[in-house]
Amino acid sequence: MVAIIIDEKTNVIVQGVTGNQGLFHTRQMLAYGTRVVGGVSPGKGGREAAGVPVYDTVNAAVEAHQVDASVLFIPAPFAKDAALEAIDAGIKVVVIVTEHIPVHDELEIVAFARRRGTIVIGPNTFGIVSSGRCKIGIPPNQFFVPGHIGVVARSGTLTYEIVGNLTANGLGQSTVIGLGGDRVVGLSFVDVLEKFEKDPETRAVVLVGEIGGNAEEDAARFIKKMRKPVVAYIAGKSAPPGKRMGHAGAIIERGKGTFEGKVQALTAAGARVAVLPFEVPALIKEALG
Amino acid sequence: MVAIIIDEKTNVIVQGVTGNQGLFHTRQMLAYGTRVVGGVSPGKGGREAAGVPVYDTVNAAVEAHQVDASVLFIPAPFAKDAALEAIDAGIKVVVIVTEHIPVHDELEIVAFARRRGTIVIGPNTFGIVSSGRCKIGIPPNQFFVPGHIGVVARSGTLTYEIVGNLTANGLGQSTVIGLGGDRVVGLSFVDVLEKFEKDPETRAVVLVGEIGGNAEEDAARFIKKMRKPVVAYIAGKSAPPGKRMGHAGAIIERGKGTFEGKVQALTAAGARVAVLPFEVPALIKEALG
Amino acid sequence: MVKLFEYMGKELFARYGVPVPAGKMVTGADEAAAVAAETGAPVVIKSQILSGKRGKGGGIKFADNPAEAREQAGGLLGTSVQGLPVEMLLVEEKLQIDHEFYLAITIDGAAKRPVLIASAQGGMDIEDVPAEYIIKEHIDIYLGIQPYLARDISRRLGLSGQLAREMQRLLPLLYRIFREKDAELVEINPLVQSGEKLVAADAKVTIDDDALYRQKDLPYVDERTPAERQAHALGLSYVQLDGNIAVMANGAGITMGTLDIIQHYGGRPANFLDAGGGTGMEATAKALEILLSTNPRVILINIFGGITRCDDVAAAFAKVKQERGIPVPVVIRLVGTNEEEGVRILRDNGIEAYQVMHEAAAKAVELARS
Amino acid sequence: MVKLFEYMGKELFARYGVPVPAGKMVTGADEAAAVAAETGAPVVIKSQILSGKRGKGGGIKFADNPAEAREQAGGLLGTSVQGLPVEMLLVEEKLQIDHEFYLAITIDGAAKRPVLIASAQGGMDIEDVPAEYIIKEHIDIYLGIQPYLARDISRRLGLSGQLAREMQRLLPLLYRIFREKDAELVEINPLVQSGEKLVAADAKVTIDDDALYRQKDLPYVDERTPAERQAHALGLSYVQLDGNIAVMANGAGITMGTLDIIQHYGGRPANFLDAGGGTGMEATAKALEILLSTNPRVILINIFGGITRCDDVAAAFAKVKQERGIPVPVVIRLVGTNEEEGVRILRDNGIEAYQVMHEAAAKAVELARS
Repeated sequence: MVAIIIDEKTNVIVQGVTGNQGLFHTRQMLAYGTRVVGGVSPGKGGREAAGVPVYDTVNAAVEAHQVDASVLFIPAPFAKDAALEAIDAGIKVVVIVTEHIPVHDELEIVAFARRRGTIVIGPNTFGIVSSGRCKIGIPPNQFFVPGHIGVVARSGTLTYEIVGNLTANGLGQSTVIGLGGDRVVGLSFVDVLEKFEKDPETRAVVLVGEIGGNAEEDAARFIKKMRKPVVAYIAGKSAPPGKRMGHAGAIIERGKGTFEGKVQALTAAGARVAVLPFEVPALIKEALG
Repeated sequence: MVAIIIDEKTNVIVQGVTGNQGLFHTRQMLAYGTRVVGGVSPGKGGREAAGVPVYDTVNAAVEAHQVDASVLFIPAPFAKDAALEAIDAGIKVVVIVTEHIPVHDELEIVAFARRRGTIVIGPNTFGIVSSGRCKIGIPPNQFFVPGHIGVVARSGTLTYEIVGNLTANGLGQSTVIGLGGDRVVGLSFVDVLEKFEKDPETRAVVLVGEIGGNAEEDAARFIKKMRKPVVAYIAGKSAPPGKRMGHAGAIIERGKGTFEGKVQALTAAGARVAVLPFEVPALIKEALG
Repeated sequence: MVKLFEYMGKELFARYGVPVPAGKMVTGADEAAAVAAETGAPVVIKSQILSGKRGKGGGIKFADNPAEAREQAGGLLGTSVQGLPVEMLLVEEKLQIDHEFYLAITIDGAAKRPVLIASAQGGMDIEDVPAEYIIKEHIDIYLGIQPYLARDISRRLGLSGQLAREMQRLLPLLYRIFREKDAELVEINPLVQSGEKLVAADAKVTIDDDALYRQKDLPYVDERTPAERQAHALGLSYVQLDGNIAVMANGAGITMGTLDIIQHYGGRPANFLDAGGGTGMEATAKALEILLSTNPRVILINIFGGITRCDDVAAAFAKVKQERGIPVPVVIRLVGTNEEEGVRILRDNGIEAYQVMHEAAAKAVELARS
Repeated sequence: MVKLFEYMGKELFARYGVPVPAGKMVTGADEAAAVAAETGAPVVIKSQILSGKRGKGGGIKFADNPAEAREQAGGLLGTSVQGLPVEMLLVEEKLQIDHEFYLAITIDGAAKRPVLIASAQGGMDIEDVPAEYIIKEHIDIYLGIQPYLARDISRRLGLSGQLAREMQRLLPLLYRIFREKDAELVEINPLVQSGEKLVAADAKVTIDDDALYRQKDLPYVDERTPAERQAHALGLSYVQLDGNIAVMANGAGITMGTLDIIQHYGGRPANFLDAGGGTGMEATAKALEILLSTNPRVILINIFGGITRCDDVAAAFAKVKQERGIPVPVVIRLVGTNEEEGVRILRDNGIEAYQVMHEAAAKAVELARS
């Protein structure tokens, strides 16, 4: 594999494939070129959905196919069970698109994934795109083109915005990963930065962060040691303290997780910080010389 | 380390050090030369017992000393908590002498040890002796002398009997390990046989088994691949079916776990099987040529 | 995240066997006197508001007898403490305070684990306690707080004897509340040592709002404005702000980014409204109505279609415009999934969509000024 | 390991919500008729004995009406089935049987995990079901049986629709019983499909006797002989056998080994008595009394001192001999901790201890013959 986490050989199943979202995005993923080999929908095994076979359980799908990754379009109250099912079936990459999963359920998902050595992307993520090879999740297909910029983000649409800007400026992407907007998610910035730093395909990294928590500050400590350049954009400069800005994690509490603190940490670590999203491509070009 | 699991540099703490058994065996271990660096007894921190400092919790002991192993002399109802405590404190070898621990508690102990990469010896074991270097557990000191025979057993006193016979016949031991007599214990025969096979000090292995379960049959499959000779003795030839002979595991159920089945499996795997315990030394000498 | 008033938290504690002072919530001065007579004076009278600095703000009073309790309660009710109206009081026995501890369980997002925070320096804001006096212990979710961990925490808090046993009983209860009630925070500050007993003198509990569907029996305080409440019922994230440019975007990050750009260009956003990843026509239409209900100068819609389809958003906009009219200027930026169809629908309704986010924002700021 | 009678197991099932046939345990024929009248005929009348082959042994009867139930119950009570006395009957509704499943949860000692065993070929001994029809699934003790696992088991059993949902409800309940009751085995065979329902037509539950101290409310059957019971109360392991050489040793393995050697030399052991690892004086004395109570020809004591100290055993022996006399020959082998002192005490009491185990055993066999 030359890419990180997934590539063009990754076999994917869709949990919740017969729901509206599942069906729509299975078609979109297939259109992007993702190898979707099957779907899971309890009680609907034996049918077809979006042209792929449907199974009653993940185990049934795994008995029939080599499965490398699963993506969940499962309502929040049932998402924990579906995630545990995928992890227990031995699938090594689990992408959880679902939002509003109770945080205690997320603790259980992440704990089980850690025990089994499973990579969990999300919850509350747009997913992961290995540009031109494989898309697992929900981003619109047209903006992602192959290239050498790695993108890691906490938020979804904002990332499409930035990726669209990159693409419009001739900067294709190696891999684009959404960590997820919740307080407890499977991957951290550092986990992904480590992979980008080692990935021969990636020449520079864009980090899309936001206020709240200390994920960006943790990332800054790692960026200090990185050889590849990092450009960051942090959303939420204008957010008032004590208010949760959409994402469960996006809240400034007791003076922690502020925009200023994050920008300062990233700048001190040698990252270039964009003030507005559309400035990112220019900073990347500057960084790459 | 030239020995397996423990050696003369192993620092040991005793959980339940202020009880009768704890105190007696701490003295015995110290007399054998074991580096007992402390003991644990909730509510009795700050005292001394058998000349070693007593701590309230395992964490307190670990803060004060490098601790490599712990041995539990803790009543059965509290043994699970004490074992989890030792494992959670990062101690890498936990010897549980206690018998009559509920089997569901044993499931929890073993599951946690597996997650943390901890070696659990027992429950319901005499412990482990690295002859002439370190004794953790309860065997009488005088029978264990350094040498090149590895001994692994399910039962305690029977092992002393056999080790005594070995010593009397000029065959010292490298390491002697009691797996424990319960149905669920931390180590299997195979775990220990693997270590003996790799241990440069060990030239031949004695396996002391008994009726019930299929641990000896599993061992036989591994013995087939071993280069070092194995001599086995199986207790319980005369036991009637359906009766639990002392050990929770020692019961012949529905024609499984019989003496004959085990002897057959071991013989077919190339092990020499002694009919009576005192025949073991002669078979070892024969095997070593 | 929803919060519980102190009295709600204490009722929860009591159900789990965590000791709390004898007392009762009251809404009237006579009732306060009755509780004081019942529990026995002296009592403490605490304003039930969601603020950490009630004492300094004059929201906590003491009374030596029922008559005094009536007087103090009457003086508090109907007033405002830290800017919050006092409508309820907790009247409870005044504890003998021999020492104050701090205890909390919350979620450490970076470690992805629950974390127990304890200190023998309780009674003040934990942020003000020096780090060396704070015990932080991550909890293994598969084990919870086992007896051995409770013993070790007691030891590190310097407890022994009966107090240690009390602490060892209390810690697993606190963790059970945290887990069983989907709490984001369970905090006791101070946990008062009163003779040989430990008593929760305060209770701060916050609950994960994503788990409220399975915590139906739990009372909590709804701090949201009517518009926020309405938005939440529609599955939208809405935060009211004090500007005049109403904003709707799809995705928390891009919504924040849109507000940031408005501010960057000198404008003032009226709200944060994340229409979510997969918003359909109906929710989009309702979101528009919420925006209109706050009487903004301009509406800025910023859609980068992923799950959300541009044609759905455009159709919803057209429907609202046709059905009820939209009396303020609207700037729409629309790209992504089904973009062409969306742009066409808007054009049919007399609106030219923007392609570039900051151009749309700049336009909205300009319109708000004019 | 202690066992529950079928009716006890079914009462347990019912408390957890596992469906069982309507019925009741009775000890008299009239009572059986009354239950038949109450549940409605036809009924099945099942002898409550701890044997798996009750049907073949004639221990299960059917009755079409209360009078017949009285007659059949009368015919069973007081008889013996598979060598076991029939003192209790379970009278319950006769189920419509559309299919029979097998379900069990037990402990896999080699895997060190609970294991769920299920089969669509129920109704017969699971040992007789071909391996390809048996589902074995190890349970992660931190997860238990989650809904997804129950769904997958249902699928592998070929179930769908309402029956699948019933199975998915049942499996986690069975696991809860297994864990909460410290069970070594929870078995339903057959689990009967009766229309759209699944009903436990039998119940086999065994409990870990090491956990009985925390399962005080659980009824169970005490299969032990009086001597076994007495030994257990003293913390000794005792199994009665049918020979004439009473044996006491310290440690399960060495006790088995001692019996093996006796048999090897042509003798017949009267019992298995493991005096345990750390037996003190008092327990040793009591153990001797238990041995004497079975009137053996010879007593063989084989002590290899570890935790057990030779001087304690010798002193206990001396005490019993002095206080009540020992009317049969005793052969003692004594080595290990405090051996010298033990040998001295025995010598003072006129007994020369053996050093070698098989020599002592040979002597005991010789004495038993003479």
